[in-house]
Amino acid sequence: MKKLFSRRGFLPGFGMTMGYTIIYLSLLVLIPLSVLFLKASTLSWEQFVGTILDARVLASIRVSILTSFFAACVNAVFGVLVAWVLTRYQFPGKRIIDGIVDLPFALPTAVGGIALTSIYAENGWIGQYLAEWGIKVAYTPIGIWVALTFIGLPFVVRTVQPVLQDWDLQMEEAAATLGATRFHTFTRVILPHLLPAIITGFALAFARALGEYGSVVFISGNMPLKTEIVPLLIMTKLEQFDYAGATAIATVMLVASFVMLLMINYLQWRMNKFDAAR
Amino acid sequence: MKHVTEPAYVRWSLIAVAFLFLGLFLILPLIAVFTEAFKQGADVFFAAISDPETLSAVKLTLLVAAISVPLNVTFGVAAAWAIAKFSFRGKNVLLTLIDLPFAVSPVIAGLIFVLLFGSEGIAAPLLATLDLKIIFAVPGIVLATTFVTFPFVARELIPVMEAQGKDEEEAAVSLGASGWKTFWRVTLPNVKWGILYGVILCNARAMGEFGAVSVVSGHIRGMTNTLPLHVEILYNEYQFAAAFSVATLLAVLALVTLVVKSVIEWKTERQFEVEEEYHFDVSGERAG
Amino acid sequence: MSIEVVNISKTYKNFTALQNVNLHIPEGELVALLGPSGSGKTTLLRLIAGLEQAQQGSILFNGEDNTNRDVRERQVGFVFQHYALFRHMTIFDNIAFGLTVRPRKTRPSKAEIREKVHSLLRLVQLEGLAHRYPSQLSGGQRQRVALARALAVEPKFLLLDEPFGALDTKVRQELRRWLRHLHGKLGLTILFVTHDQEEAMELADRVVVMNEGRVEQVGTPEEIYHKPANPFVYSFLGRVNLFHGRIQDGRIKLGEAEFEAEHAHFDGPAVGYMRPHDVEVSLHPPKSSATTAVRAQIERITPLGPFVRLELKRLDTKEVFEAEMSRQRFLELNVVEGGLVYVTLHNVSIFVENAPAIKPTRVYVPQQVSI
Amino acid sequence: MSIEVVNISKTYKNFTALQNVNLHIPEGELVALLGPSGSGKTTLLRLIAGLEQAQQGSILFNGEDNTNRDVRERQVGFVFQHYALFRHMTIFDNIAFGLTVRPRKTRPSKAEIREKVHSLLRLVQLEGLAHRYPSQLSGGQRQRVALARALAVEPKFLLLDEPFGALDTKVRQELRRWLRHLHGKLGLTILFVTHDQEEAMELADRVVVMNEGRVEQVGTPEEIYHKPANPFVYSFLGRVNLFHGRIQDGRIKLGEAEFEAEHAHFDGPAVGYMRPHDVEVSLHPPKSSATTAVRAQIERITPLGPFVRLELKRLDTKEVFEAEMSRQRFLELNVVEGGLVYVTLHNVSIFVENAPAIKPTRVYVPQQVSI
Amino acid sequence: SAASQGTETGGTEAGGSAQAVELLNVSYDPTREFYQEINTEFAQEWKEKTGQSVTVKQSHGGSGKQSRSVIDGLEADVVTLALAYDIDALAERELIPADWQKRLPDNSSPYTSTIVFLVRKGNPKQIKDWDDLVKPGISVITPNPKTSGGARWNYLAAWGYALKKNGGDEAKAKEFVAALFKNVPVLDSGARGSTTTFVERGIGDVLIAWENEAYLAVNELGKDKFEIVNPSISILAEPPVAIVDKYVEKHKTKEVAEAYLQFLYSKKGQEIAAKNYYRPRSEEVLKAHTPAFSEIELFTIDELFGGWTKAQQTHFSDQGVFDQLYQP
Ligand SMILES: Nc1ncnc2c1ncn2[C@@H]1O[C@H](COP(=O)(O)OP(=O)(O)OP(=O)(O)O)[C@@H](O)[C@H]1O
Ligand SMILES: Nc1ncnc2c1ncn2[C@@H]1O[C@H](COP(=O)(O)OP(=O)(O)OP(=O)(O)O)[C@@H](O)[C@H]1O
Ligand SMILES: [Mg+2]
Ligand SMILES: [Mg+2]
Repeated sequence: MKKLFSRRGFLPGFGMTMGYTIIYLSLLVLIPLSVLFLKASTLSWEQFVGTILDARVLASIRVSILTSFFAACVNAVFGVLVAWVLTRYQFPGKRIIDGIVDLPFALPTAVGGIALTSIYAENGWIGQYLAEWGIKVAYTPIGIWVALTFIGLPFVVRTVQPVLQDWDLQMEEAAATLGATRFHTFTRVILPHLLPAIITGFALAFARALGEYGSVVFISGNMPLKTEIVPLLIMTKLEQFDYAGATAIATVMLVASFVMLLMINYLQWRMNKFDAAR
Repeated sequence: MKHVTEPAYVRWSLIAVAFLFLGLFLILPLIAVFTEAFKQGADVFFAAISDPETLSAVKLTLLVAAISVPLNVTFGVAAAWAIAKFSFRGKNVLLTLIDLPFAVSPVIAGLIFVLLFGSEGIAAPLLATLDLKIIFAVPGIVLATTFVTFPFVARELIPVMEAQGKDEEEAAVSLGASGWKTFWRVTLPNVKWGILYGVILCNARAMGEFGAVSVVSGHIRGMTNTLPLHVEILYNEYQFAAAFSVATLLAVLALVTLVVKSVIEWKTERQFEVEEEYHFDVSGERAG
Repeated sequence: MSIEVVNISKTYKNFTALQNVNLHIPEGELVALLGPSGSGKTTLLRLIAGLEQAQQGSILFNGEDNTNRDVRERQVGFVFQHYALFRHMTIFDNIAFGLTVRPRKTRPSKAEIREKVHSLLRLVQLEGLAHRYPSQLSGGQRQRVALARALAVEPKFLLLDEPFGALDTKVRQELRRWLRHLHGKLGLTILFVTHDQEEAMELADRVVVMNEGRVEQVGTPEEIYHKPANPFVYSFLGRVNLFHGRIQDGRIKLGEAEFEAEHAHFDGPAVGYMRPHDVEVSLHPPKSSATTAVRAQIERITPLGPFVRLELKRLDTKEVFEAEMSRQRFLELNVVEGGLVYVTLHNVSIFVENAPAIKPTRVYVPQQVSI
Repeated sequence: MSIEVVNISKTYKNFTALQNVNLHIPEGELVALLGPSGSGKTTLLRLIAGLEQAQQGSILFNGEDNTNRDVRERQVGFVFQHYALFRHMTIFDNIAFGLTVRPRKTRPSKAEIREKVHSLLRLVQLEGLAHRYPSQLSGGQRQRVALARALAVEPKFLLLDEPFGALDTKVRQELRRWLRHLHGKLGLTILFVTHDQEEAMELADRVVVMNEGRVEQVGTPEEIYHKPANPFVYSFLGRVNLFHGRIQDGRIKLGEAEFEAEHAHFDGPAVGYMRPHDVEVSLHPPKSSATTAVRAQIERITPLGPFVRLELKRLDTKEVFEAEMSRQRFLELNVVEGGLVYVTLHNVSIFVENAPAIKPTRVYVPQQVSI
Repeated sequence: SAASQGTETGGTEAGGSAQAVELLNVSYDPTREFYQEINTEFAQEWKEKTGQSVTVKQSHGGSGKQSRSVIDGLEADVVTLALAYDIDALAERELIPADWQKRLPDNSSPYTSTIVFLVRKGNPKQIKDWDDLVKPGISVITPNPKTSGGARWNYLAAWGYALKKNGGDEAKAKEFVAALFKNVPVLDSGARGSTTTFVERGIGDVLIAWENEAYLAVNELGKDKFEIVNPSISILAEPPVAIVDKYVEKHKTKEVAEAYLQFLYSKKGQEIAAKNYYRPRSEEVLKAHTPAFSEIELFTIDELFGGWTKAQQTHFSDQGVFDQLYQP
């Protein structure tokens, strides 16, 4: 053992920290999550497929994925914008804005959901004006999208911000001396560099949005086949003491999220490896 | 620096768009929470937040955060050390596994602990013989909270430690420092802001977590109700103003962490500025 | 294209990086900007490129005022110290960048761009590497890519910020030679920054010495080395020995050594500057003018390949100084450490201090007396 | 303390960084490890310090095997290339670190530590700066703090990785001088890495030249410069001219120039290596041995302060080469670019290629023939 | 937890002793104020009777979720839930005997409630009875029966009404309920969500709600904004109570737990129920509060649906009647 690790470098503590990491991870995440699979496996294959392929489940998966995807997209765009504005520009209230970005983490999601509903409902602060234009937000998929955008924003901002802070301004200067406009510089030079961070932020926001329940149920209207999200269906199954069915759906979503995260981490790693190559 | 920035009108429009977006998605909800809280006047507000059950919920919330945040900090630091300072196979999978709790629906996060420790759960016989209670008690709440806040510190620290490199550690060891001393006296001071930032995010989420905790808490008033659960119960009792009043406590908490973070950043920035100033001094000195 | 820098000043917050700088760079010249770290070299380069705005003064290209023109319109090729290559683009894309971002009207066709990039790759001798990424190149190769990228847009002149700063001595020598050839071939006006005096002297037609935001001297390498305008230039351009003494009754006294002083019509302290290779070491007292010779002890002998350096200590003033001689001469002398020798001081430059209250290096007046 | 490196090999994944390295460093010597980037200098230093584990071979300190001993027990002072100062500690705390982390039993008292640190600060001439942070120091000052920090633990020997790599030429010269004095004063064994041959020659008692993970030659600066073991060492240590020719009938032919070859008892291609300062330039054909002289045209004249470099082109082989001479000699010659001169080749070293299948730079055999 | 503390402090010598005892009452939303009063009164009475002090801890949440918690190990001494179905689930897991409902009078439901309508002040849409709810253009707010216990009552009340009106024609009933749900624009996951939607968001013309919750809503949210409309026919909602045998045995609190539930049937208990807008079982108490509880023709779930388990099976299971008729 000692020999094996000593080759990794002279720094002490690899065995201990790695061991601790693995044990802690196993106890807190892996073992509990494996129970999920165990429970789902009490269903026969037909039952499992039946549960997943039920029209309402499929519809809710569609709603969940679409709204989460659009929310993550919007977050990717505006998250970058916010991170950009926060790192590049000076303006009054910058610190407050910077801090408020973390709000969705701190506020219980249900409170967030209710607050958003009160703003975007037809008689809400903003909803009333939107209603005049015939736009309904609350109790439609748009409402779900609003809630998911709310909870996902910090992920993108907080992953992009440090990368922007470390960004070497000389690249932009180089582009300028070569005659590139600001637009070209941004799209062709800066954006490709930010892309890995944006993708990570996007993935985290997307994964989180898929699982979000508390804030969505208040604003979605929960109409089956229309505005019902996957976590709500899981709750419905639980209400009916159908643990196996609930875990079946949860398992599918979890595996999907895991694969996506893994792909993104791998992508990231590939890019970094590229960079490190001599 | 004209070439690396946009014309003022672009700059200000971007700022305006950012403000608009944040206003619609973050600031307005925050204002809404406060408005709702004070809808029935300050009396109701103060009565709600000084209610004994609120106070006990505050206590429990702080307790849970006080346990799970240090747990995750310890883990985050250990994981960051192993991942950032060494190279080994399967780093990606490990990183993804650390990210995994972000992808798990909070409801499911609670459920898995019920499936594990509930009376029909896998560990039930063991718990029965030991006469241990995990779910519907504080340990369950701590577990669920720790689960959902699991990645924050590690996620924050790993890039910081990676950027830091191993130079200073090598120097310390070559000067005769032991592993522990190197860690305490060299590594830790260098990543302290990273840790603090991770702690702030982790703490915010730990205090605000609702879904997972709701499943494992049992909602026993004055005993296993955290602040977010208390908000829910008040809400379910048609005490909307009181519910939002308690919610403002959490929002204020977020704002406090904001202040803490700002102070920290301001301090680091100042340190940085000092460095810059000295940089000038040095060049002056040398030329002189 | 010629460049004219007129009375430029640049201040960062409360720090003056450049102060009333005037500079003329004639068309087709290869000019080196030499100075210690923090002397404002990069700042001046950036001002010329339009990457920075001056508080005062103007910059003319071919006599035309360019001060307020945008970077993009100046058609300046800029090579950054750390290359600033686009990491996510291949070498090909890096070089092609400047062409592909042109507005559609003036943008060359894809085939033309390819043609151009490949000819540039040939020029910088990196033909096989078009599809690599910057991280897969060595430092010297990156440097050449940065150059090719700057050349792709056919700039009117080229600015290089410490182009060889981060490279090995060997690679550096190679690239220097290559840059000189390139200059000869393309006939561009080139202004490059360095803090290595040998590099400046080897490469440049003309050297600009800067210090603390000011231009101390402009001239050919010869002029700069042999007729330094002030003590700063003198000591920045090579090893130097300092002797402290006085001017008295029209004569300069540096310890036991004494010289006639032509322009020194006053009495006061003076400092003599002298290059180590101008120190003549002999075993016997020189016959001619005994007043310029002193006795010294050899403290250390350092053979440095083609030449040998002696560290000597004057017996009269105890000042320590260096002498350099060819290996051949050293072998002839046949001296050992600790031995005593006679030293004749040639080519001493005397600078007279006349405003002692201010920082000493800056207050010497170029009242140079060649002896 | 003496260091003995015995047959060390080190491989990273599939890349061999060191290959059968053997090295002996006697007590009290100041040794330079010289080599191009990537030649394994840092790797060797880290192996000696115990910061890395070798796959094969052993390291002896004073004849005692240290290979598997922990870094902490080796009592090696290591100065890192980028100093690796503790950013969050003051200079004082940085220097005191090694003492304060000692186990309680062997830890000096606070007063003793303070005393020690201050004496070290005096040694490195940074007395006033004890309470600054590393970020508030200049590069040269940081370097000295790193040294003081390493010295605080009273190491048995000192390892320095490119100690002056990132500094200005001027600051570098100063620190070199200072390091030599320090070495004289403390009598430590010092091993330092550099890729600057001038630095190695100026500072070291003994130079180790490395290339591609191998030791190419070990010797005094004199030996290394004047008796290079192979073409790599020859060309790494200074400017060099290459002439391609043949050995035939016991004579060496480099174009029109011909020499007697003593040890060359075979026929085949050969390469002549020659330092620019060994090229003798004259306006008239030399009288003595006309066979070693060739005609050449002056392509470029570069005055470099104390000496002048000429770029010449042989009329017979069209090979381009350099000659260096003192400024005085140059003025005597009174030549201009484009002029024709006679060139006598002195001190040509001939290396004979005898295993053409392998990489050419590495297959020359040290079959050196001084002429 | 509360329960295990109960074991330690009061469990050893159940009853008779001066040792303090703790009970955990797992209830549904929003019974807090009601049980708070019960708890104080009961504790006082128990103290007088036995000299033992008793503290009752409360847990509130959705009825189904609470039942699940108990099944998963929330050690409730007594459960006071919204539906018999949720307690049946406990029986199924053998936490209590199958005949639990027979152990206490009135189907183990010490108080009842019914389903009423909450409309906006002045009843602008003139909603009087169930028939008005299926009219086109009327917007009805009710939660999702799949996630909310209360919503199932609403659903069954509507179904029962249609059945009665059409002489037991199931098809007609199905049509009626389907028509009703066509008028539902928002299907909140719980009763409170629906109330918020109706009250705060101003969505819908009528909210179908439990009588007691309707009163709560009106009292808490604005007497001047809403009024309650009683339909002609409605369902008798019977929120059941039971002791959880497994846990009272474990905690040795059976005696006090039984007494606690009995207390709900006492005059005092009934009074408190009435005060909190639950219909008391006691005729006497009911009469005293009659203006509040107007006469409605009530049917029970057993009459029309054959009990909760059956109703749940037919109507609310996956692919059940609700899933069939609800086609948004
Ligand atoms: N953006 C800035 N803000 C404040 N001061 C600056 C800025 N840029 C440069 N300076 C200061 O201006 C002075 C001149 O800087 P400049 O970069 O031109 O020096 P330099 O001669 O290029 O030095 P080096 O050889 O180290 O690159 C320095 O003292 C530097 O600290
Ligand atoms: N951790 C590592 N993993 C893989 N390869 C490595 C590692 N460290 C060094 N190398 C490789 O080993 C070779 C020798 O590296 P080393 O750092 O010893 O060179 P060096 O002589 O110090 O060069 P430089 O002058 O650039 O510092 C290089 O090719 C380098 O890429
Ligand atoms: Mg610079
Ligand atoms: Mg190295």
